[in-house]
Amino acid sequence: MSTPTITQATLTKDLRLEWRSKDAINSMLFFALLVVVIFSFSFNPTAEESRQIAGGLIWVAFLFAAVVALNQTWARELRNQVLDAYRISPAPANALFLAKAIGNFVFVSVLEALMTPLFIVFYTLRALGPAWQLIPIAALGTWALVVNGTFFAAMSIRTRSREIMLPLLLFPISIPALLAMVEATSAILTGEASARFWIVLLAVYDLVFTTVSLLLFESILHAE
Amino acid sequence: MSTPTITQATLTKDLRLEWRSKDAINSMLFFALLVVVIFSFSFNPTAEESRQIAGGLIWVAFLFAAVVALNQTWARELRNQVLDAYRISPAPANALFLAKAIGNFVFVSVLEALMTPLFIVFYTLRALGPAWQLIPIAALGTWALVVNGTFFAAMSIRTRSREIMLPLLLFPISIPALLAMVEATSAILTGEASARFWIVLLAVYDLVFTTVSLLLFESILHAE
Amino acid sequence: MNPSPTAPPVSPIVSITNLIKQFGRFAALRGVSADFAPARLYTILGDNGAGKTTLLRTLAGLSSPTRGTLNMLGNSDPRAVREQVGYMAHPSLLYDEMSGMENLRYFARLYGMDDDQRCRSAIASVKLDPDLSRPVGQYSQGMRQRMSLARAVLHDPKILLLDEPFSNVDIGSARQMVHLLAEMRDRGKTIFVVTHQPSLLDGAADEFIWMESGKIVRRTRDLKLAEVL
Amino acid sequence: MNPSPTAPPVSPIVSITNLIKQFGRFAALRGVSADFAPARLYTILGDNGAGKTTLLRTLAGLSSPTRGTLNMLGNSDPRAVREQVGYMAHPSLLYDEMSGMENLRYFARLYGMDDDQRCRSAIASVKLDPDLSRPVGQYSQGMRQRMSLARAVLHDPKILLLDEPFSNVDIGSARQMVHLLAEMRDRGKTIFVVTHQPSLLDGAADEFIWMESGKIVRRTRDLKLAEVL
Amino acid sequence: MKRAFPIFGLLTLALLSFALYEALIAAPTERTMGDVQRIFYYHVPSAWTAFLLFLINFVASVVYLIKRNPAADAVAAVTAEVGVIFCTVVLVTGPIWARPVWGIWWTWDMRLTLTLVLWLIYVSYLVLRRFSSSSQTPLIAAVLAVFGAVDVPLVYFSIWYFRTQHPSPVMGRGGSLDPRMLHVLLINWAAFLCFAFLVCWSRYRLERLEREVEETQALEALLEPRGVR
Ligand code: HEM
Ligand SMILES: Nc1ncnc2c1ncn2[C@@H]1O[C@H](COP(=O)(O)OP(=O)(O)OP(=O)(O)O)[C@@H](O)[C@H]1O
Ligand SMILES: Nc1ncnc2c1ncn2[C@@H]1O[C@H](COP(=O)(O)OP(=O)(O)OP(=O)(O)O)[C@@H](O)[C@H]1O
Ligand SMILES: [Mg+2]
Ligand SMILES: [Mg+2]
Repeated sequence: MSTPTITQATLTKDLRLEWRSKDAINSMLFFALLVVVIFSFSFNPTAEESRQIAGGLIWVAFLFAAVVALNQTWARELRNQVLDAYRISPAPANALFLAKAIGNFVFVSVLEALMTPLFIVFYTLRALGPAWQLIPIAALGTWALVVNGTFFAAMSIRTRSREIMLPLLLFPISIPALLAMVEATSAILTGEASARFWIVLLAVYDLVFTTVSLLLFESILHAE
Repeated sequence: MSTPTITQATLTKDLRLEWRSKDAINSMLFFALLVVVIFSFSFNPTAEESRQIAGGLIWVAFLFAAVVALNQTWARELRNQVLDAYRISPAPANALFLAKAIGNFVFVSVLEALMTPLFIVFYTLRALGPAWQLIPIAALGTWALVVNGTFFAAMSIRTRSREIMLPLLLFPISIPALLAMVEATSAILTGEASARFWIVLLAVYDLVFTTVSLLLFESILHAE
Repeated sequence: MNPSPTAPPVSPIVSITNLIKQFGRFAALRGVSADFAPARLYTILGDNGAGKTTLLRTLAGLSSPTRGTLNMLGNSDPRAVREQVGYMAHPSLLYDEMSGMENLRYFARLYGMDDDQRCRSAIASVKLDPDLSRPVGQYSQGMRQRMSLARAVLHDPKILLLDEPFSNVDIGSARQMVHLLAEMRDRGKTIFVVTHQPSLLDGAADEFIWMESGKIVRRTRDLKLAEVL
Repeated sequence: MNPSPTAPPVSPIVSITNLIKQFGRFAALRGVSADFAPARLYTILGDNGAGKTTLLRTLAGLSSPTRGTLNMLGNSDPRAVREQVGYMAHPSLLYDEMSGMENLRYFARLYGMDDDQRCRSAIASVKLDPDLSRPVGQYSQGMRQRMSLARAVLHDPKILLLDEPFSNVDIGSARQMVHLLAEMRDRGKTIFVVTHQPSLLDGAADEFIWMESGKIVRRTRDLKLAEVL
Repeated sequence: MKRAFPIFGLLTLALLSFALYEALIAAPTERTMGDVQRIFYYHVPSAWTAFLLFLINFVASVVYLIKRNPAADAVAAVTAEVGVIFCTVVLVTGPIWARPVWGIWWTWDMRLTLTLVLWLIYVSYLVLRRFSSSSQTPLIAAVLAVFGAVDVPLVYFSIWYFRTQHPSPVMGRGGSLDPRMLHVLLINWAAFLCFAFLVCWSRYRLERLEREVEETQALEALLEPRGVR
């Protein structure tokens, strides 16, 4: 009943199920294409301009795709009230939270992996700064979105009109993270400034909110 | 049992459930505000290049709002298999489709109506072309998004791996609509070109796909 | 398939011939043939997985047979006679967020009816309070079950398909529901009840139909309790 | 609350004192007090809406009492003894998309167990086929019901809370399930069964507990059928 | 206690009017900006008051999470509401001031942005309170409050580093501020604090009263004979 084993069990279970019905992934891919295409129509930029806005572009797209995914996080547990089965079991609450968060992290990362090349192609992006830094930025940024998203999705289970609730809770809290991601990305794309400060900020953000979530999730899960 | 009455009954039912709490409208206003704020954080409104793509930005924002709405279209009907109750009733299938489509249309339109002024303020937008044309464009464009979205959502209700590919296959079809919306909007904002062609295109597009959806929905609904 | 000992002289209201329903490689119905006379109360019995629900869903037109034909009210397509069929399923087919009355009002509209009185009497007939404002999602299981029955009989159909209407319902109310059904039968309705508590219907039902692994194996006039217990 | 006529000499394994549960202004439990001796099979009866499910959920630690205290296994917080409690609810608490075996395997992990053998025997004990690859969502209602029971007994808990385990289950299997329960009771388990088919448990149950509008109104040794029918 | 409230109310009224006089008449006119600058005496105090209230909200929420006592929850709810109001005042007076002084309604200056984000966070807090179903509201709200409070410093740093190309337009603190202006500012702030406290107090009493009413109603519900199911 140690947290890691339960986490792993839950995670594999979720991933297997998602894989069987490629529902979520598909809708997200669909969505991703939509976003990229509509932007590529909205204007076709010179390499220079696109560098200016690409950071914001990419991350806004990711943010909203993430919301779509996060809204489905707990759907499966609510059907047949399976969540109750977890609540009466001695398994630690945090294991469930971690599993869900990691699961979402995987999804959104996959999505990002799908979208990024599209963006690069459509906007002929070329990073003038140290491109490799984009990877830690993406990882940290995604986790920032996902850890809070998962938690708030769990909270909005207990509220009316869930789907709209999640962004209402998530967006304000995520503003600093979003700023950091966008600024860091553009800093690297344009190569004008260093992204170090933003990366540190992201790391701190992740650290803080992961801790808070782990501290408080149990009370949320067992809230009647 | 005429289509209009059933449509109206279903629509009012859905709307009543959506708006049971007076707060719904406030929460949507807040959502709109958040979207705009997020955007202005991601695309520095004072920067020239983001002003240029405002047309695209607005439509992406609307798209996100639409996605949030479309994602919950059929959720309520699936719980307790209420959809079966509809399927065994003599009520015409298209009434259900129209009700759902109109419902989504209302939802998204309200959001758009709330967001537009905010965008105008934050990005200090000024239409150089005939601004009034933006209204038919928004209406037609929104319907284009919503009618296909509702239909796709209905298809993915009974997702078997075979059918789930359908939205992705049909996706390219919705490109002309997106193109039209964005081009028309920017045409009017910049005042450089006339949006007439695009408006006509949108109208035709809506006509075609509404018809097709109405023709095919029955078979979708009664698919086992 | 031995033909029913009570083959009705009157023309059957529902007649099934060699009905087969397959889910992938698994056959839930394996050649069901039977005629059912109008104005009767039929009780369908059988072990779990015998195919009772599948049969009812096929009659309701919710799932189409893989092979075989069925004829209801002289019509070969169940969907053509939807107004005349009422179906109660395992899930409630109700909106959890709405009160019982709101639910029925909506479903009444689907059948082109628009009078509250009817909804109220439907609810009352299953011994619930039409003015209970609590959303159905907060009902107790049995209350939900009854409301679901109310939904099925709302438009007062000729043929009634009930899938385990008595499960989770307390015995007192179950007996009342049986009386209700018997009386509807007397008013000329044809009723199919799937249940695992046949003793409740002893006396009330005209015929008991035993299913086993996708087939009808026996049809008897009265329930020899010995056979079930 | 009249104290149980069979007030056990042994120290009670579950004791409730003046339990009150409110949903907003509505009181589902209105002062329930009772002691329950270990190694007994208790049957809880009552009309729809009497508060049976609410009581069971409170014992399972799923809903916290508005007022009053309860003590299980000498512990005042049900959540502290979760390993020792098994709960079967109206909904299946199973993943529709997974096969029965996959479901149990996962839940076994939640209880820190990881042996297939146990899952297999649990499924077998409710007379289902462990190798049935069909997802639970495609089970028949009764099959789902049994799988849900298998889930509840999987970790072999000391206290077992079953909410209408026999509904939708065919009589034959129901009787087998009763035997299973009786035998578990003999192995020292304390079992609470909510049901609307008390006749099934006649003989097997040690005590029948009648609930009415949120109170326990009667506790009797044997089931005078007259009282229910 | 009962009498203290109106007395304090009168005092606040007096202080407010005095502050008004001080701000509009007594205070020296600012050289460059002219009379517009007087908005300063409402702008800044409300900002500080809002911050203070949000701080209290955070503390109260933590207390609730630890002690689970409803009073703390009430305090949290009230301070959030009033805080948002004062924050709105800042967000309104700001632009009104900005327009004539900077010629624009809004700029992404760090202080402005910080206020805006704060406002967003606590509005979402209020939205959550209204939307969550009653029994869990306090807990969930408290949790969100913690998240929001933890977020503030991060917001601060991010914005502090953000879009530095915009020079912070706010005139320097302390030194450059005419002592008479500071004097008036402080008087106003004192008045605002009293006012805020007054509002919070009454809202708090109202909150508590509502909960008491609910309690008693629930108790009555317990006594009255069981209503309809
Ligand atoms: C446009 C919206 C505005 C917002 C949201 C805003 C927000 C704030 C906030 C939150 C504070 C208190 C923070 C602190 O004292 O550290 C503040 C203080 C102050 N603001 Fe504004 N402000 C706005 C516009 C203006 C304008 C146009 C002026 C005048 C040019 C101005 C001048 C000041 C001054 C003098 C202070 C107090 C001195 C100080 O604390 O440094 N503000 N403002
Ligand atoms: N959608 C489906 N896909 C695959 N198999 C199915 C599906 N629906 C039912 N089955 C199978 O068909 C068989 C008959 O199912 P059915 O629900 O008709 O049984 P039943 O007689 O209603 O049993 P119960 O009394 O438990 O409700 C069962 O073995 C079930 O697993
Ligand atoms: N979440 C809830 N909110 C409001 N009322 C509720 C809630 N849950 C149950 N109730 C009410 O409490 C009462 C008791 O419910 P409960 O489910 O315990 O009855 P029960 O004895 O299980 O009935 P059944 O035999 O039909 O399952 C019912 O009137 C029900 O409407
Ligand atoms: Mg069945
Ligand atoms: Mg119950």
